[in-house]
Amino acid sequence: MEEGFLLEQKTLEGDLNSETSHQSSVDFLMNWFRKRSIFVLAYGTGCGAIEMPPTFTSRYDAERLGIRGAATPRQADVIIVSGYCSYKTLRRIIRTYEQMSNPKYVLALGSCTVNGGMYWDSYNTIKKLEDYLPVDMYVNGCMPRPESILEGFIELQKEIGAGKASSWQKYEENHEFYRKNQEAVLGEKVEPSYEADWYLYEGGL
Amino acid sequence: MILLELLLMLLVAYGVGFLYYGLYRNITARFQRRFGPPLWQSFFDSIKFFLKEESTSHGWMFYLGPIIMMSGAITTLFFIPFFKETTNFSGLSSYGNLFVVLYLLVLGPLGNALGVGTGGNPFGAMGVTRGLSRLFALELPFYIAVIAIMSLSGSADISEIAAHQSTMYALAYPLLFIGALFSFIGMMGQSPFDVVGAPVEVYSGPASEFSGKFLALLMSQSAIYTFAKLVLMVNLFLGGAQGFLELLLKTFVLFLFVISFGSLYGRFKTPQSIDFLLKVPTTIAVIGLILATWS
Amino acid sequence: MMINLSNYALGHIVLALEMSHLANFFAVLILLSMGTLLFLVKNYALPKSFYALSALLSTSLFLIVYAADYLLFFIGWEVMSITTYFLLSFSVSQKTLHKYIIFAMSSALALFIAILMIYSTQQSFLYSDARESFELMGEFQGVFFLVLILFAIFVKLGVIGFHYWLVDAYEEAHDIFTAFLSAVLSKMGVYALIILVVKVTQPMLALAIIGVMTSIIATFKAIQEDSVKRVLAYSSIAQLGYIVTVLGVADGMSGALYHSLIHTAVKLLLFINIAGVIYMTGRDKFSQLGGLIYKMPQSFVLLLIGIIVLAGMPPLGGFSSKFLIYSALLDTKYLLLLSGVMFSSASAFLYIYKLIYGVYLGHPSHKKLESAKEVSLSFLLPQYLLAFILITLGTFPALIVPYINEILLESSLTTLSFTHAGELISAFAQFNGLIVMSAFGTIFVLVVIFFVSTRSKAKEAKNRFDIAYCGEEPDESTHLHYGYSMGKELARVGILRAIIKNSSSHFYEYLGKQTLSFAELFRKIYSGKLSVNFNIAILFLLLLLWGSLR
Amino acid sequence: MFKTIKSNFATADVEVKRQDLYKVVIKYDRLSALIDFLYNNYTYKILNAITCTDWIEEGHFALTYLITTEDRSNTFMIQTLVGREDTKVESFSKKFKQAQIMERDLHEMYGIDFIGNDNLKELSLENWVHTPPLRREFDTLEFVNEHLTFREGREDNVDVKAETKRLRALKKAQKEADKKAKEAADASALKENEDGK
Repeated sequence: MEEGFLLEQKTLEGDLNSETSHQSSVDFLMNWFRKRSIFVLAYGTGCGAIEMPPTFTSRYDAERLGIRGAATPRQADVIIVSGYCSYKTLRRIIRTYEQMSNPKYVLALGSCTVNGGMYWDSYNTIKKLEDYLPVDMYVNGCMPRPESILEGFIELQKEIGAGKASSWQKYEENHEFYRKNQEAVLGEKVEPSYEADWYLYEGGL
Repeated sequence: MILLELLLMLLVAYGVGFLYYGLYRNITARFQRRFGPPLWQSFFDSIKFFLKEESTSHGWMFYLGPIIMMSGAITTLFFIPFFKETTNFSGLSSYGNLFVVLYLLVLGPLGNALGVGTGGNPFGAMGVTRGLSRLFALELPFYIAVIAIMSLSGSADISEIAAHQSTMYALAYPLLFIGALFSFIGMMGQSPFDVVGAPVEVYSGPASEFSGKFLALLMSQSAIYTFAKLVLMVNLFLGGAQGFLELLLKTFVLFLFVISFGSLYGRFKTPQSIDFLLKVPTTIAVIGLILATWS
Repeated sequence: MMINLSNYALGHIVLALEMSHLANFFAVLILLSMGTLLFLVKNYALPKSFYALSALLSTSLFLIVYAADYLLFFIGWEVMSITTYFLLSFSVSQKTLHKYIIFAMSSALALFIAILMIYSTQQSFLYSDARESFELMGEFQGVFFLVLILFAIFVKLGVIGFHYWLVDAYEEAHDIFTAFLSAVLSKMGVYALIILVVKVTQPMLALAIIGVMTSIIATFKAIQEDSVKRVLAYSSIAQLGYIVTVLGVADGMSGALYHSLIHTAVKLLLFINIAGVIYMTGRDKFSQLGGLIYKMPQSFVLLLIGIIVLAGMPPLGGFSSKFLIYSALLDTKYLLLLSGVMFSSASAFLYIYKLIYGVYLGHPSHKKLESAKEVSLSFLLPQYLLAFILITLGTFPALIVPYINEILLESSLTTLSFTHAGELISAFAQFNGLIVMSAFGTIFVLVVIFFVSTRSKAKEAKNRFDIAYCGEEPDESTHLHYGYSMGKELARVGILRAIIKNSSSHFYEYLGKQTLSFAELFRKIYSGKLSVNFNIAILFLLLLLWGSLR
Repeated sequence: MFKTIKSNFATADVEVKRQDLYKVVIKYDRLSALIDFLYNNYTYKILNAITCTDWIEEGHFALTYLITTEDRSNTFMIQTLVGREDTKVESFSKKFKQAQIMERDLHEMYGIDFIGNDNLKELSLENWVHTPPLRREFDTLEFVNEHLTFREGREDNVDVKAETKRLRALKKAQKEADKKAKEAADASALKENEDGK
């Protein structure tokens, strides 16, 4: 183990723990666990997906920060929208996002999610992701390198730790707004047609 | 008194199980030249899943899946004595025997398989089918070895088998041990027999529909099962243990071997693993059985 | 304790009926099956002759059970076979009927020859003289006798190689009658095996080996099947394989009897359950069923109990009998056979899971299934009764040990030791069913309480299509039921392919063809031409003349 | 072969583009016959691609069929011109299975109707109700402005082509300046060296 690497790890973790906030101790503890363990949906939506394997494998090793991949949306906390997002992909992303369980976060990668990027005049690519899904963290670049992705994750973790990342609540509260935008580009109806009260439903044992 | 002991057993298994999982992730990381996560990362993961705001359910049988699995894990644990030649930490093992434990080891997964089936996810059912297809091939060498051991010890009682070994069976009957070890690698869900939950092929298999607290329960039971299986293996082949230190040492050595083996090999397809298990380890175990009981 | 019911001398032939504990045990099995199956009858419009034949069948069964000599036994056996034929003929295809009758008749023939052989040594049909008669036979004669008897019994049990008729008949028979076939008629095979073989000879290793082979092969055959009733038929064969195995070793009687009881109860439960499903949906293939759990929740729970018993899982009764079988094999040091039995038992998990997944879990494979409803009480009541028996036997596994001990004493075998009803003690080990059950139950309740009280809420999925499906949205047309292809990939494993693909039907079809061509040879003599017939007649007359002159 | 094609399909003129690539332009009504001819009499059994070019100025689509021999030694490029409005073309999906999806794609992108293709469902666009996007009268920028919202801050967009040209020119000038400066430096260095001697 090299000196430099340990130093980097220490810096990153120190950065992660530096946030002090004014929460009750229960909330603090809960957010601490949430921040220390992040399951990322391994779903490559665009060209940016190519930057994710190095982020998660030996070279950059996101697992040292508690970030690891999950195969299904049911197990994931974070969905990475990696790069441009065509209508067809958007429909799948929305479906996947709605299947994830709260709390859930969206990390948008690359210029395309910010303003359309190089697909700014493309007829089948959306320009602003936040019109359709609530975004917690944008990582800029075309494409952002793994270092940037890790930094984005650490910022996201900080926000989670401070209890500030609450995009999923935003999605529930402004569900009609998002659904209207989604339907504007996806056609008449977004399947499955979850009603807004789907989120208020409390069933089961 | 017995209740306190059972509680302690559970706590030890829970803690040590998660510790071993952390070690597993760290050691695999080192094999892959990575830094690896913190030691208690798996524990954090499971707590986080318990703290998720919500999870999706598919009806009451879906609830029962993970619950049966957890109950199965804890029951199995209670029927395996931790130490030999003492009644401390022997749990309920005097009321059961090895056959009970062998079947309890499967009860949890079968219960869970029902939950998976209720979830309605075809990938889950696919994973379960792969698991069950692999299961019998996996169990055969283990059964052969265990049967030979029972016959040699003249008892089906686990603590008696542990106490019966003047030299450990692993050294006295190496072929039996090798045969059983192949099965054990599969039982611990390690490569090359880990086709059940292959995330890239079957969408994480049986767990593909479980979220939130369901998943947390599955992670916790996996830690307990891991420890229970390790203790069982130590009792059967490695001569049992007389104190916590010995137990931890022996289980850790076994665990280290299993995960090293697992991180070095690729994954078999289901028919391949069945084929391999029915040919190589079974033959080894049968030869071991014949040699061990010839006289 | 043996009660002589009657002794009737016919010349020097003595016919006897006798009430032994063993006979009573099997009579109870018959009564249990009849009692539970009677509940179902009113759901079906059965022809009157069905009832008459059933009455005749049960009479013959009691005759078999209470007979104390070979002749009455044979009469009972024959009546059973014939009435079975007529009962099958209500719904079974002509081909299957032919298969059945050929097998039944050849088995009867073999049995008759064997009975005559035993009679010829001491001029007595009585069971009490059988052992002595068998010992008086020459070595060759003895082996021949055993082969004949075993052939007759194996056909009834459907041991692999002789199961050609069985699976088809089980599949096509009326749902009630299939349950009866599996629960009772196969047990008559077990009873015959005990009376005619085990009590007469020494324990036979060959029998045990045949039993293990049967159970392994039948298990793998069951995994491949698509029809629910065929899977259960093969499962019956496999379970009877355990009984045959354990009867082949010394001290195996207790396990065999215990397993007979468990198997009767569980197969009744499973067949009644499946009959209910077929009654409700009209479908009997895994590929056509599925997703019935929330439509028929009670049936689901009952089937769940059934399959846990069938798998031999600890808290329920299936484990108790498996435990006795394993202990007997372990005690007699047939270790490889024991591995074979345990292997077959572990392989069974696959078809057992298929049984419950294919019918109740997953997705309905057809819209029609969405409107299925819970079956009526007449289906549920007998199942509850059987489930109660099975759960009781799991909790108090030694409950019937005193009765089994009486039977063992009667046959002068070593008895099982008995402390209290919760603890089953075999020759090799013991386990406490009460503790296992209560430990599992308590832990289960505690886990449920803990789980329900965790902070995380659980919301129900909006509809059944709300599943993680790679971001796609499945709909009615997406094939989501996995029941059909379950276990199919086993055929790709080299070793198992030999078991799965090969079938005894090839052999029997070959045999049939050879018989036909042999018959053809004779038919050619009578070509139909008048001149040839005339010549044959002349030849025949000349032969007669020559014969009478000599 | 060329002779037969010339005589039988009078309008056709075979052009040898490369040793392994022949091109023929043919009227639409003889297309099917030519493909049949090549399919039956020679080993042209593989349909590589169907492409479409929109010649909006001339008012027609150019459909190009690429068919290849079985041993992949030669490719025939058959081009035919069809009208732009309400285009109806015969499907080859019965003869070549792979034509099914190619035609489906062309239907989606150009609105060409392939008669005889049983599945012309949209392939990559879902619920598309506008002009098929690869027709040249479809203005993507206009569509985007109409249907999608931009994030503020893209108004200073410059014409990319002009900008690239300008940057290239700048670069070139810079390079030349550098070169001159270097030459001058070299010359002075040489001079200094000579002086040093």
